[in-house]
Amino acid sequence: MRVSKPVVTLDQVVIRFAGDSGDGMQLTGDRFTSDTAMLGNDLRTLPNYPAEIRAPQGTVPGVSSFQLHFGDHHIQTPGDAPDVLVVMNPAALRANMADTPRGATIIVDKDEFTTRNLSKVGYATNPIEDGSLDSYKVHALPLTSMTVGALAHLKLTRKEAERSKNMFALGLLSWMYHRPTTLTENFLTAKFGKKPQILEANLTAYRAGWNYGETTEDFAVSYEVKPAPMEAGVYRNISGNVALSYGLIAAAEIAGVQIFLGAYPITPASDILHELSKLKKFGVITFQAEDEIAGVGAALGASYGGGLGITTTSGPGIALKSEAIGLGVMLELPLVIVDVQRGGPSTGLPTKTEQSDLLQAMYGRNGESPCVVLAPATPSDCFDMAIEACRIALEYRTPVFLLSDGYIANGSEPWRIPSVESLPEIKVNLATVPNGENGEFLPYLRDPETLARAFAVPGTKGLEHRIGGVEKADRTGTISYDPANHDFMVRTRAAKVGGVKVPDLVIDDPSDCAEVLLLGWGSTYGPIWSAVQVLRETGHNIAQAHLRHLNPFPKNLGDVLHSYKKVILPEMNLGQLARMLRGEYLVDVVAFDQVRGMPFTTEQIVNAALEVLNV
Amino acid sequence: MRVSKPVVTLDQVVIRFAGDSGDGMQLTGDRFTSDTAMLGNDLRTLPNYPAEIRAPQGTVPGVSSFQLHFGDHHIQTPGDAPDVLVVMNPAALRANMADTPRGATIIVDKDEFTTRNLSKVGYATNPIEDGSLDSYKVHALPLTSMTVGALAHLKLTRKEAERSKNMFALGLLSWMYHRPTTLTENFLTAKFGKKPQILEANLTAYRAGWNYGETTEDFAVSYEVKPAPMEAGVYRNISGNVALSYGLIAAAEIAGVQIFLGAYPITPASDILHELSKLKKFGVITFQAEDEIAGVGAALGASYGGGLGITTTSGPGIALKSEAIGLGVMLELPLVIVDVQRGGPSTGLPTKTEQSDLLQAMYGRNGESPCVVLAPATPSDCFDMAIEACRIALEYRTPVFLLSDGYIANGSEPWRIPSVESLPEIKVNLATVPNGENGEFLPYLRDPETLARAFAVPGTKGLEHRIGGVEKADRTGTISYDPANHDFMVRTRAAKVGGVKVPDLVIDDPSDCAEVLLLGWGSTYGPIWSAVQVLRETGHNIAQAHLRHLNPFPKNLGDVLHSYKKVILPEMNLGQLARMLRGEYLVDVVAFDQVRGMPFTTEQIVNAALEVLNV
Amino acid sequence: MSEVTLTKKDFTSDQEVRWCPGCGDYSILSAMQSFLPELGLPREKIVFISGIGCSSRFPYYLETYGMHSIHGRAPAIATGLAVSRPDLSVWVITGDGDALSIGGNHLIHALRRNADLKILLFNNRIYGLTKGQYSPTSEQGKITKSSPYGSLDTPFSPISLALGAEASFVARTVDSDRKHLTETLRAAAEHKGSALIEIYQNCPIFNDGAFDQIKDSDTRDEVLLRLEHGQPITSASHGVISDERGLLEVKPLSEIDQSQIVIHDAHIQDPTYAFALSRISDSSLEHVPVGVFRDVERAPFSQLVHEQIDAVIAKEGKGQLAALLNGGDTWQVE
Amino acid sequence: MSEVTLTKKDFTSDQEVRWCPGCGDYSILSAMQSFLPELGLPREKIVFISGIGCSSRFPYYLETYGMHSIHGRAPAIATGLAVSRPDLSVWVITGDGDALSIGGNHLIHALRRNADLKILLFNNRIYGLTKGQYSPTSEQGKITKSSPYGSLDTPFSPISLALGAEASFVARTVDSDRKHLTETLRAAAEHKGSALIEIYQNCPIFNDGAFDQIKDSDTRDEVLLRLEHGQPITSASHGVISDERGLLEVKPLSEIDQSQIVIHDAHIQDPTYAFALSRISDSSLEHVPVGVFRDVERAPFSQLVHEQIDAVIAKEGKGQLAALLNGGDTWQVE
Ligand SMILES: Cc1ncc(C[n+]2csc(CCOP(=O)(O)OP(=O)(O)O)c2C)c(N)n1
Ligand SMILES: Cc1ncc(C[n+]2csc(CCOP(=O)(O)OP(=O)(O)O)c2C)c(N)n1
Ligand code: SF4
Ligand code: SF4
Ligand SMILES: [Mg+2]
Ligand SMILES: [Mg+2]
Repeated sequence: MRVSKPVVTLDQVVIRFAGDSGDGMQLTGDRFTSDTAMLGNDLRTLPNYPAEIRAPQGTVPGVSSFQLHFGDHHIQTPGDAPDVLVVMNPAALRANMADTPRGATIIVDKDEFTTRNLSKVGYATNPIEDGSLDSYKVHALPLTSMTVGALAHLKLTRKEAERSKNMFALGLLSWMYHRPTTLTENFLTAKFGKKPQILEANLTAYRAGWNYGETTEDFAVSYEVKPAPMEAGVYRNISGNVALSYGLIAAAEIAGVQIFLGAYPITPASDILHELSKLKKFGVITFQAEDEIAGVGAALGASYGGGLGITTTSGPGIALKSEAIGLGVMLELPLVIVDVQRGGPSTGLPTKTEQSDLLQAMYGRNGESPCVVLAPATPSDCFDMAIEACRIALEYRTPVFLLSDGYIANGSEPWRIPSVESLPEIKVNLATVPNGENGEFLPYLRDPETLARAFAVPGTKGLEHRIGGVEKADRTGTISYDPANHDFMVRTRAAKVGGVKVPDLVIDDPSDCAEVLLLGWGSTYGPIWSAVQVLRETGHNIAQAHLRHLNPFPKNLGDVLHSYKKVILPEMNLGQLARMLRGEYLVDVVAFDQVRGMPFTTEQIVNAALEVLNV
Repeated sequence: MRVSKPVVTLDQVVIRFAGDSGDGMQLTGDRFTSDTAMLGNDLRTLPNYPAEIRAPQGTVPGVSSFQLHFGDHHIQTPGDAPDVLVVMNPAALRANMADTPRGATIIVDKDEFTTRNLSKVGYATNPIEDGSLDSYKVHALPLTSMTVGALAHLKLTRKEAERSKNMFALGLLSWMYHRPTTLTENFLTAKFGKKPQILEANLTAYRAGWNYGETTEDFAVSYEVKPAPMEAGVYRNISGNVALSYGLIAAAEIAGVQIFLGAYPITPASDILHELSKLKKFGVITFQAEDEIAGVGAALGASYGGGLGITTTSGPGIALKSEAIGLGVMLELPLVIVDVQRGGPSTGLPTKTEQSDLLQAMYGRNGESPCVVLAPATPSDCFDMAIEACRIALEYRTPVFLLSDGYIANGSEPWRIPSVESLPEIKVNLATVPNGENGEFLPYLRDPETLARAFAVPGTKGLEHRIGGVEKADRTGTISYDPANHDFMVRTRAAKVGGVKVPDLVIDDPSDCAEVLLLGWGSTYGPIWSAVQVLRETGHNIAQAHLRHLNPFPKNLGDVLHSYKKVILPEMNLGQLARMLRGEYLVDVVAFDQVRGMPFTTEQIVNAALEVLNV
Repeated sequence: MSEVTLTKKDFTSDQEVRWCPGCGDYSILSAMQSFLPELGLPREKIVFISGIGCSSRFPYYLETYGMHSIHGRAPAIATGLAVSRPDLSVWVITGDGDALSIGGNHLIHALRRNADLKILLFNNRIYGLTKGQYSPTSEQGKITKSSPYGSLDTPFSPISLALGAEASFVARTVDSDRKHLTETLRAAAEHKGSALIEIYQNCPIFNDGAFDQIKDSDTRDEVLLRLEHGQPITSASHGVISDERGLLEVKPLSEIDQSQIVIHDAHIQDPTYAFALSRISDSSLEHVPVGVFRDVERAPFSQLVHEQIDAVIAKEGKGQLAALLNGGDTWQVE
Repeated sequence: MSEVTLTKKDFTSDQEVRWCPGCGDYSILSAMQSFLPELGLPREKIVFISGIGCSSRFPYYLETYGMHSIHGRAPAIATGLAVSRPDLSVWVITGDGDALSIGGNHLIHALRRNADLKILLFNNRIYGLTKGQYSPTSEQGKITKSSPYGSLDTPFSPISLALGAEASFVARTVDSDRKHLTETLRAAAEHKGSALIEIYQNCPIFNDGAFDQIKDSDTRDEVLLRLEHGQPITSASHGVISDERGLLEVKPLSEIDQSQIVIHDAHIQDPTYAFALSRISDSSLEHVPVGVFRDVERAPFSQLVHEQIDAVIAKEGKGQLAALLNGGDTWQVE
């Protein structure tokens, strides 16, 4: 289908779809995103939904939304505020108005603005009619009735017909922004192929929405957003959780080991379990354990057997697993612990994002219990960092934390698909013959380079040995209560983890003379990057660096920090990395914290930086 | 009984009893300690035993020892090295020789130095005879046969008779150091009252040992150690675990609440469970839970009901409890978590001491999850700090960690028994009437002073409400996903814990011009104090300060740290408090760490300090 | 029971109920709100403690005291409360994942101790809140988000498990049968000690129709075997008989003699009979006993705890702090 | 079985055994070392995984692969190993505290899944390693360090609990009866899937004589009811009969007719019969069935896991990394 109305070219747009949890906003957003990715725009997304499966209809807590930011240039955040807000009911308007700047376009399903629905969320009068939206560009459309009308020829109840109104809205938006329709049509066909009536309803509503835009006077112009310049290659749109799952598969393939995922479902990590469950053809074993502890326990068991034990969870699960992770530290077995962080403490805000498990990952175990800690910066970086986590775990025989978070786990971006050949090597190097002077096997004899211990898996003839969680004697690994040995082993484990080779921190400073560094870790990369672009465009010199290795830190980190007048560190916690850096390097970083369950906006970071830059 | 041989007066002595796990060395040490305490000496003890209940007889890992340091002045450590070593078999000699300085007295049961026993621990020749102990004062006595001989009139098997040889040794040492005998006789009578034959055997052996010293030529002199000057009052000897248990009872009595101890047995914390189980007459409920999590869970449940929920454990148990402690943080309920630290990580060194759970207590939970953290300095200080922990938990409605460790838990010292009236006040202040403007109850309305929330317990009419682990709305406590509320609540919980009133840090510096501060926390107090005395005696100016409040820190701590040229911080970990202080105050403390499962010796700290002082 | 007379409304909190339309949890809530006045207790004496899951939202909707705790731990938390506050009526709300997966250990221990808890296990055979993974009661081969090729685990029978764990009261009922549900709540409330009620609960979103056979009016009466103390165990078409080994079998009424049909007795001390009943239904739900499987007397845990404390105090006198501190070997320094 | 012929000595490690003199663990160890050659497996194919407790030291003394893990978690860790390495023979060593207290959840789930584990539960009815607190199998009223006035908890029957958890193989034996112990190990080893063996084990230090009745030669034969498939269940003086409800009773042989005595059948699918047997003994140990209570076939967990993977690969082909990465909607940027 081709658009015939006048076309305005935009460099970027932020669209937010908002409706009831049952209105299918996540699906609508996903589809629009896929279509947008195919057009070659760069993009980032932010799904946002309540912790209830389906909170009460028509209430503010029940609102689910999906925000998409796309443009003709490099995009690294889902956008601070929507240019276009699509709202399916009064609750969605109520919940999203505060974020929506004056002048924005608001598309409303006016059918839902009944007195009852309005009063449910505390509107005394109808905001569409009472003038309170005068400073916005409002399109109040009878979305529901138009959908029902379009489906009149199908034998559906009104309720059934109404369910397709999200497709009507999607059709309309697709028209407005010239999104291709074939992909979504194919998608619907695949999804509802076995239910022809529902398929027909969805396709009809989708096309009706498109046609409505094309035909009606209500929309005078349509918009186009040119593709973003991107490195040549084949791309796909990918979310953090999927990228992370693929990274694990890739690592196992490269290393030639079998993945064993021991996991207990938990938001927002469950999708990794779901994803890997689908990939049994890779020989992956997914074990939905009876609890968090069994998940990590079974993973350790599989690692002991020579597999790659992985456990995926979120903060409360890490808390429960911490004793078993400590066993992993003592046994010196490979173990990858994926923590898709969410709002805490306790159950906290299960569907919201946060970076507040860093210190738990570092210190949340009894005794001196060092683990490697990594954090991906973006959805697609989850792929690379998952491989890195597996590599370190396997090569150093150590538990490795991978700290993703709800924001990058569910958010997505275009990803240039790497060739398999370009992926890094992983050398597992299992023991096959005795390594002792007298023909015995010494399971705690170490590689002098990496300090990794000799690792023989059951089934290896002649290397039978026993390991355990009690302190081990150097070399032999037998139980030892010797004070000097304990001191030695505690320091050796620390040295092993401290000595893991990680790349130096890279500084981005085109001016080469910035005096202020914006430092980040994990998912704050997007907003920090975007803020840095804004600051530089407005004439400020500012350097950016992003930590993906939190333990050990890159070797050059101390020097880097000390070479700037000020280091600004935004975190979605109360300053956890700041505390680590201060403790390690005695450097007075300027912590800029927020704990709102939401990623930073670009504007927040720009303002925080300006406060420092303008001193 | 009165000693008739020449008497030499000493100012202090260190005695170590060492034997097989089955030889009753802990009992022997305990008895000698009680008798010594009664004489008015100041003292400190160090029990040291293997993790096995009874490791194989006659082997080095099976050796159990008990060291006692007593004197006519203030004693704060169990002594760096024994002046007198009592060894019951070759394994005990083997295990303890390295610690024993030349010139020391060694009393040996030569009956046990058989070829078989010697070779079991790798002695090719008999060290008593081969001259290798020439630089020691060795008393090689046929302890076993003398014991058997003394009991010949009783109808015992040889094996049964041999079991009393520890009492023979105790009797001998009691003679040597003029310990009173009535106490031990009473003790034995109480213990074995129901088994007259065993009682008779023990008493006879005990008296035979005493008489042996008095009669034989082997011992030419006996020793006396004058009482230490102590503040007037009634004293008893007390171990950290008992003092801590009594502190909990005292706090409950003062506050007028019922103790509910939810615990799962674990070394070295189990004795608190045992102690409180005996005190049912105080209305204490002890609940031996199915696991660590149930222990803390049930304690939280009891606190919710208005009791004082307590859970006692060691490091691995804390790891398991961490999710539930996070719930306590969110619910803002009183909860006292006692961690009697032991060697880690993982199972580690279960019967040895360490201070390596500090960072776990601080950060071992998901999300921003602040808890109060306290640590007692000495066995008797466990009493005061237990009361302090209960006070803060009840008054601020917050989980409080109390970090004891294996050393002070099992070690003992004389304690001036406080009068009940002198104990601090605890105000629980439960809500009984609605506190909202409209007559409603607002469970998260806070006391402006302490930020403690309003707390109504079930049974309180009209204040029915629901709480939970999901983020709570300010004031009402209902579920809230609101970003601003979350940020506010995270900061409020931090402010509440950060604002707990703790006394200023007290500095001990008689010179008033010391430039170096020796800082400590927890059980290092004794060796640090002793080192400071030595340093001052040798002409050095040095200040000492000891932290008992680790979170929040005393308000004056930053100023204190910055007012010294150097701050030396000995810790039995890899520098955990050092890391916290560096992070908080950007001060470059000199960390002096050891992780040997043993307390510091005075000498180690003196040397570490001299390295700094002599720069 | 007592003079307090309250109504359903008194037990309805002001919180908006947040379950999906059609969720079985609504009917259970409504039945509970209607039943609570029967307890004859003032609202402040009643506490609901839940874990995490859709079902665990339950306490928010009741105008009593309540705690929405963490996943799986409700029985432990509630045990602490019930033991220290025997004056309260303590209810635990849990799901098949919450109770049988992560919380399995606390459940079996609460049951063996006979802690004073009424435990309502909402069994929808799925993890609802985390959006549809198989649970420990899901039938083998179930296709879910985490088992796209079918689950492999043999499911638990919550009733068998509870009986293996020395439960003194075990029952089963169905969300949609309000009368039966209410009767079962009543029986549980009257029981002293712990009572486990398995409630089959429909999750229309992730496991819709799981219990249709036992709910639909055209199949229901054939499938349900209603357990009534002293009554023969039959459905409309079938009866339960016992073979020579005491194993129970379900046979068409036409094939058996009325006199052969087992007469239900919930009070047998030996749990074997109740266990045999629990094996009649498997996950295929061909024949499903509902009602009270077992209801025997055993001293509840908090009674034992408080009797012990009282006995100690009676014997040794109430503890005196000063005496405690001054106990042991003491000496005086002047 | 296979050609490898090894002896007890081959399975004895160089580690000094560290239990108290007289501990029942010694006999179990010795029986195991003697039995292992029978498996016909090379040493490297055998793995022992334990939790924490005195008993959990066991793996150190066997010249096989082994892991002394953390408290209660051995069944979970071993499940991970067994599922990913079906070529290994995986044994779990655990105590009554380790398996039934902190590890209760992992135990019941391993059993219902039928994970390929032989689980040896050393039941000394006490926490040995932590120096004598009551355990979940201690008799009510037990005086221990943590229960100076007597414990209040109703004990578990490990056998009943396991049967309630869908266990496919459950047996009981005694540390001191080497022949019976060895037979039971053999039966467990031959069973596919999970096998739970409860071993009554004397702890001379903290619970001495707990099992004297069933060990002393003058009482033993009266107390022990030896379960042998196809044989009537009797002790020297008593026999087991079934009442009309299928509940089992122990009666003096003098009072019953030989024909009434129940013939043991370990292979009955319905676990009710085995459950009935498990109720014969309570903590008083008046009559104690020993032997294999239940031994039925059910597909072991790792078989199901690997069959599923194989089926998927057979249908979809082996996974190709490049194809995976390039799946979904892709586009080309030039
Ligand atoms: C420690 C921890 N792990 C995982 C979760 C995620 N989680 C929440 S509810 C739930 C299962 C819910 O299933 P069920 O108990 O059957 O309750 P339902 O939602 O079906 O009522 C899970 C896995 C959690 N909240 N905490
Ligand atoms: C997390 C944790 N909590 C507590 C302990 C302490 N602990 C070690 S073994 C044990 C119980 C031992 O009893 P059992 O399993 O019966 O073994 P036994 O020693 O009797 O053979 C306990 C409570 C521990 N090791 N880890
Ligand atoms: S997901 Fe299922 S169980 Fe949960 S509220 Fe919705 S319908 Fe009920
Ligand atoms: S304490 Fe008991 S179980 Fe443990 S080794 Fe000693 S005798 Fe055996
Ligand atoms: Mg469920
Ligand atoms: Mg035991």
